[in-house]
Amino acid sequence: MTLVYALTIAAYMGCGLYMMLSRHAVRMILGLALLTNGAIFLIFFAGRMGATSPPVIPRGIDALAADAANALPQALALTAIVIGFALTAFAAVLALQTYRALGTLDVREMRAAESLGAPDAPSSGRVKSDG
Amino acid sequence: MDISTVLLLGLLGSIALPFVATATGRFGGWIAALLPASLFVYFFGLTGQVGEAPIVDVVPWVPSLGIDLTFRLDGFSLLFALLITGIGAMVTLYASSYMERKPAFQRAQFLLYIFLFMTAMLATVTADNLVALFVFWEMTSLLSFLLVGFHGEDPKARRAALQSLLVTAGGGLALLAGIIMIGVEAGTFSLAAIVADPAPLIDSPLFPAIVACVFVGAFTKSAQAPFHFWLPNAMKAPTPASAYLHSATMVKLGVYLLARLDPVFGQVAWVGATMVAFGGATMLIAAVQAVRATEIKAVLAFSTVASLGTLVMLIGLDGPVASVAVVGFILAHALYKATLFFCAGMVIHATGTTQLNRLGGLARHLPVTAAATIIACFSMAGLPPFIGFISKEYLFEAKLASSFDAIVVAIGVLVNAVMVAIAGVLALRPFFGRARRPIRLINRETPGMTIGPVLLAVTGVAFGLMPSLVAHALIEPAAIAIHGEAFEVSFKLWHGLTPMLALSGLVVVLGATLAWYWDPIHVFLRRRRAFDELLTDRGYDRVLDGTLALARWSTRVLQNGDLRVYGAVIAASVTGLVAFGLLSGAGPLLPDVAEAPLRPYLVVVCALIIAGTIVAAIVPSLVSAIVAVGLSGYGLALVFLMNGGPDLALTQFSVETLFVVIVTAVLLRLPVVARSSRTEGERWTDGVIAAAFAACVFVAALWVAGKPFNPELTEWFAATSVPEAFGRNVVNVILVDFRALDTFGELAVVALAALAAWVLLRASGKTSRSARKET
Amino acid sequence: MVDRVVDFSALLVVWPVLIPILAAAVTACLWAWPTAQRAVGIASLVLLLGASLVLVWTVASEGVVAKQFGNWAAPFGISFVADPLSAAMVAISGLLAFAVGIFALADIRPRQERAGFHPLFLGLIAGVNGAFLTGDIFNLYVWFEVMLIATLGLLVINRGKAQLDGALKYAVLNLFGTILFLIAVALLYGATGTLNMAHLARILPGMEMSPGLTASALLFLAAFGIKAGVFPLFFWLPASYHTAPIAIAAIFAGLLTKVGVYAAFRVFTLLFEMEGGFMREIVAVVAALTMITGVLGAAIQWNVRRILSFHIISQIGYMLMGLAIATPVAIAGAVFYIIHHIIVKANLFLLAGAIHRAAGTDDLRKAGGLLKSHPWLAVLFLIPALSLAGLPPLSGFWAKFLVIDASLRVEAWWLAAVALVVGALTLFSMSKIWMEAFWKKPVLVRATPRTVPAAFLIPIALLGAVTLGIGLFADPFIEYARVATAALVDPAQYIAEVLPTLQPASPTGLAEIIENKGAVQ
Amino acid sequence: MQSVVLTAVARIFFTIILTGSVWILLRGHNEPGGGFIGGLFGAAAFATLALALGVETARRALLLHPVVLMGIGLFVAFASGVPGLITDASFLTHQWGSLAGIKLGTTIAFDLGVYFVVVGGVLSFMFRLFAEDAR
Repeated sequence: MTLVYALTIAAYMGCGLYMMLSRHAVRMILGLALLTNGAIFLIFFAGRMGATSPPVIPRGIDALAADAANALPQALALTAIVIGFALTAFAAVLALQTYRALGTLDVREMRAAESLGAPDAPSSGRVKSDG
Repeated sequence: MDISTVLLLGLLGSIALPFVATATGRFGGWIAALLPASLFVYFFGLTGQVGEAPIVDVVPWVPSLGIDLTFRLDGFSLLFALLITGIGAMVTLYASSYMERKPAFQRAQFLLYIFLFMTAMLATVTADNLVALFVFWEMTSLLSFLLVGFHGEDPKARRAALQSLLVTAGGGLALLAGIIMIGVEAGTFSLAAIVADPAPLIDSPLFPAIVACVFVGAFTKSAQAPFHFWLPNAMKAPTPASAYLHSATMVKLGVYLLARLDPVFGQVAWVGATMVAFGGATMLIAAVQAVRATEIKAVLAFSTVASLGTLVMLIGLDGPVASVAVVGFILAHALYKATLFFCAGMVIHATGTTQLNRLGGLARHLPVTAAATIIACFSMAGLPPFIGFISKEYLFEAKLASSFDAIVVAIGVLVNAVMVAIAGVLALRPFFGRARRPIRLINRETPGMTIGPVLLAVTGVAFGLMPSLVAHALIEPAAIAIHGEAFEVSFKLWHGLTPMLALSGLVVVLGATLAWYWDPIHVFLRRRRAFDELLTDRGYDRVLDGTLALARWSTRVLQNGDLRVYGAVIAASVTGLVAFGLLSGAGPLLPDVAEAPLRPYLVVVCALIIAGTIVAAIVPSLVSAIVAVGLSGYGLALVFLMNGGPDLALTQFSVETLFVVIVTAVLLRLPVVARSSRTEGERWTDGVIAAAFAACVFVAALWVAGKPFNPELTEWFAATSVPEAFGRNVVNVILVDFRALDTFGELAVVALAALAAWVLLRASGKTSRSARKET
Repeated sequence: MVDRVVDFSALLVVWPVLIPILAAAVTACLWAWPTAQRAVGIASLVLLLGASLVLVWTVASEGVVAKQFGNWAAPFGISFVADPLSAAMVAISGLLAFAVGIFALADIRPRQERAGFHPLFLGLIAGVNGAFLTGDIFNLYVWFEVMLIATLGLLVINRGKAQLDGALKYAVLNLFGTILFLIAVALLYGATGTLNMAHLARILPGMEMSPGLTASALLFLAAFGIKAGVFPLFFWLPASYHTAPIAIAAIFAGLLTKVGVYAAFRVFTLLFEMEGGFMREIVAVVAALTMITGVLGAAIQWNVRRILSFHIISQIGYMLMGLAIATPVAIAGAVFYIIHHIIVKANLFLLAGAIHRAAGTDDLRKAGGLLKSHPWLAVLFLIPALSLAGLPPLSGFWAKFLVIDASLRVEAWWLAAVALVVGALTLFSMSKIWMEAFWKKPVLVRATPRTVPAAFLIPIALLGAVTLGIGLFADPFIEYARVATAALVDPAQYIAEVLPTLQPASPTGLAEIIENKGAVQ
Repeated sequence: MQSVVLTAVARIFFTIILTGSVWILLRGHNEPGGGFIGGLFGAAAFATLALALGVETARRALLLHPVVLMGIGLFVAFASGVPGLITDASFLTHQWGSLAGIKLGTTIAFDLGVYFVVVGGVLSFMFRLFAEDAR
């Protein structure tokens, strides 16, 4: 099963990165969402998979059964899911506003920031003088 | 008073006095001149004491790096200190008249720079610790920058200022490297200690590097070839500043440092030879350029460069006479060159003309200036009975006495002949020559502007006639200080009939001839454009332009504005790094994974996830891509659910839903058609990067899973959850108790993200007022 | 549970995070009252500055302070640790937040306040301080994300075209960076089973560097590299920093990249070693290229803020030099460099704001004449500008002196040469700003010269005074950097404060643990 | 357009989902659930209301501005850690006591903070996006 999980993680990573490298803002964000999912899966995977019973202690017992799933990676993954969601959702909204402001979703056409004070033709502030 | 206290007082005075002085009106200049004058008196009072032993004043500064503010006043430092403060006083007086009509703010600013420079300069020549010396050294470079660009509205002034800063401060950085290496090798930064025990430096394998770095620092500061070009350009500074910084004091700092280190460097033959070579080259270049120059200040500047070259050459020569020659020449040069600059400034101030060939007949209008100029020119030409004559005699004696060939003497004769010619032209032409056009006088001589040149010129005569005034008090301690050991110094006017006298005679004859044929030679050389290519700052321009072209190129390539390229470069670099790390390790690429039995449902779910991601990546429609992403997310929730993570599954499921809802809501407001944004080639590139990245994560994940797990934390949480944290859902207990801070941070992320989105999606300011009110 | 010793002094370490985050919550509650938000913000910044200074003083006099959240013993709960380095970082960020907070009084307009400036700004400070203080690698990830989202929110606060454009680039590339971070954490957790950095420091030396751990280390390096803006991962920085309002850009410029550098120093001294393999060579080459590309990028720009943005990159290279050389001298130099640079770079951004206010433009081609109209601004500009270029006796000189000294001592000639040449080019950029904005005749002629408000000048002067102070009285700062380095190089005290009960693990420690308890697979 | 039936149905759904969300919140410490998932359900309740009856109605039902709700949530979570500061000198050390035989702790306050922040956060996105539709 380990190989299958690892392959799934790899698929998340590869496809996510491939999408992130697109020039379309929404695709980029979808790619980031996939990458986040892959990373979350990796956390879960790193805590070792295999157990099937949830880490909930039944009443009357004080400690978790030995065959219960590892709780810590679940807590970490849960935190990461929420954080990842918050950021990707914001990024989606950001893409929307960017489209409204710049009229495009193609990052090649987004030049508003980097054209500020951009260098121009030869300009060392030099004055030609002889002697 | 300690030297450090005096310097501190000097600093405070430098900051306060300019503003006081400019506020007091007419006599401001005289008040301001009190500062350098009183410093001069202070140092003058130490003359006798220094003749016996150096005065040392130790102030701790950065002991952890072995850096202190030790001030050590020996004969050589004292000579400089007297020149700095003495000429400083003249400059102050002179500048106050020179800039009389300028606004008070500008006058105060100028005096501030001059005083700060003076203080920094004093500190430089008295500092014993090389790092401290460097600190003040760079300050002088900076103040030179501010003074050269004093008329910063003029683009040429800005260019000259930048050039002087880049060359001198940039060279200073090389010097810093040299100093650090000296510190590493010698174990100390103290000049006195290094000179006392030069063995560790000379034997060090780093010695050539140290010499090279110090040379770059000294040569840039003292305008030696190939860095000589900045000094003539620096003449954009107001004339008082030129007189002070760019002839009498600052540019001699390189010479000062070389002389200071001569007891170390002098022990290795090639070091001296290098100095002679560079000094000689500088002398020749400067001589040619001086004849080619048209502006009066440029002529002076080139003659200064030639003098600096002479000094460097003298330091490179061996023997004690060279030390005397260095000291004598520094003194003589400072006296006559400052005078000449003052007079040149007077001429420019009076006529508004800077071109030498337009001037003439000024002796009537500026009699005092003319007299001072003539005296200074005699000294410069090396005619008796002026101090210049004595120093030149020593100069030739040093050259003859040294182990170098006749070529050194030949260069000396030639360059000195040019100096004689320049002296002749400068003394005669503006004052007694015939002006091409009538000259209108804008300003007249004022006491403030004439007292300086007259005093300096008279001093030169006095020292020439009575060398005993300075021979024992000043010259001898200074020469001994740089020679490293005591010797008998005879500094007198008449040496008898010696070879040096014959050479002096030859020089005068040659110089007179040159002066006679000045115009034709000047025009001839001026027309040779090749000199412009070789001897001016074209090289500097090329380096600067080349650097900027490189900068434009590299920035255009790297910071090209295309986010895909940014992402691709970053992803490729990261992937390459990780792949290199994984491949360079010994052992197999993939671990042996203890395979758990396959669970059919999960295999199907995983296959669905993989399919979903691939579809998302390749499908052209954005809507389909969102659906595919969402489905793969649900698949992940199922994987969690079937592996004992109900909380996680629930969260993943609801978050994925929410994400899809939000992205869909966003997409409803966007054009649905998304044409392909990548070329075929780019897609292949991205595919390869993505696949490589995925492979790296795959391999790393398998390696992690293939090793035994450390269950310490997990077991502790399982055992502690109920007894100590009173919760049965261990995941929730971890979230709200054991690792509550993570959740707390997560809350902050959610809150800030939502807040930012709330603000980002507010109605645009252009719509109705009600929309703005609704925040 | 371990006995609960009531030790309030250890709480010092949590205040630098709790104060701003509480203030962020309160300012969010006061959503409709920007004035009240402003009061809360300034009050909290004053408190924060005080708390940070007390912390650094305590650490300097008593050594490492550590605190477990919820009193759950390490490595199970989350630790906050202030060693000399993190305490210094917190103190500097406290100072900077205070100065920028004052500056913001005049720079941030009511419209931006209503757009959530205060909660976002305070959240950012909380994230930065959390990243400095946390002793838990996953918690570090959380604080990185707090920083990231607060940064994004602040970037788009005006919703200008350039800002949205810059923010999108920033968001995509930095999100990728934090995902890399998350992957690295996951791999590290899978290999070691723990997240506490002190615990990791004890476990990792006994483990062989399996490919999983190697990948984790390299991914950390990459993630922090993106955050720090090193070559060739820096693209997001010049694309975005110059677009934000000045107060915001100043805090970004001062703190954000340095968090990446700090994290790299923390992880690569405490967890992984720079020795062995190719790590040092790679970092050295990256450092050199970072210095060069950054300074070249700056050389041709005309927008003051963009020039300064590129200089952030080039200065990061100097700090990386310390990590590449990795001798104690070098690390001390880098630590000093970080402290110096935070103050100077933020101050330069504030000055860019003042220049903008005075000259009416950010474009150097249009500015001019400020020396005559604003002489004090000129003096205040020269201090950080020359310090950045490394001119003595300002703080930057000592910073450069230390790293160049370190590189010459290990005979890394080329690295020292690059550092020196880049210093000269930095001087070029700074003198360019000076010449164009202060010397040149003004291009845009105004009827009345614009005044720069006192709220601009006070923080600028404050930070300038600190720069000057560090320069003139460098010794205690260098000593402190050495103490901090000693604690980084030998983290015994760090580990002991976090894990007082656990004995140092034997080299086979983990293997024994695993053997005794058996794997849960 | 809004029929009485739709209004009534929407309000019923709203009440049910909201109550359910509180239940999920409260059981979280011992069973699957908790503040986060509860918060998502709570947000869904208001989202239902907003979809059916408009954003204005939903915002009125929420009583507070969503950002203020998040601020309060963050504040409540913070406040849940404060008793620990006083007694045990450590932030987020949860305190426990018994009330009428049921063990209660400050963890519930912390989870409540999570709940508020999630509701406020999700609704910030939702209200804005829905309100744009209305315009």
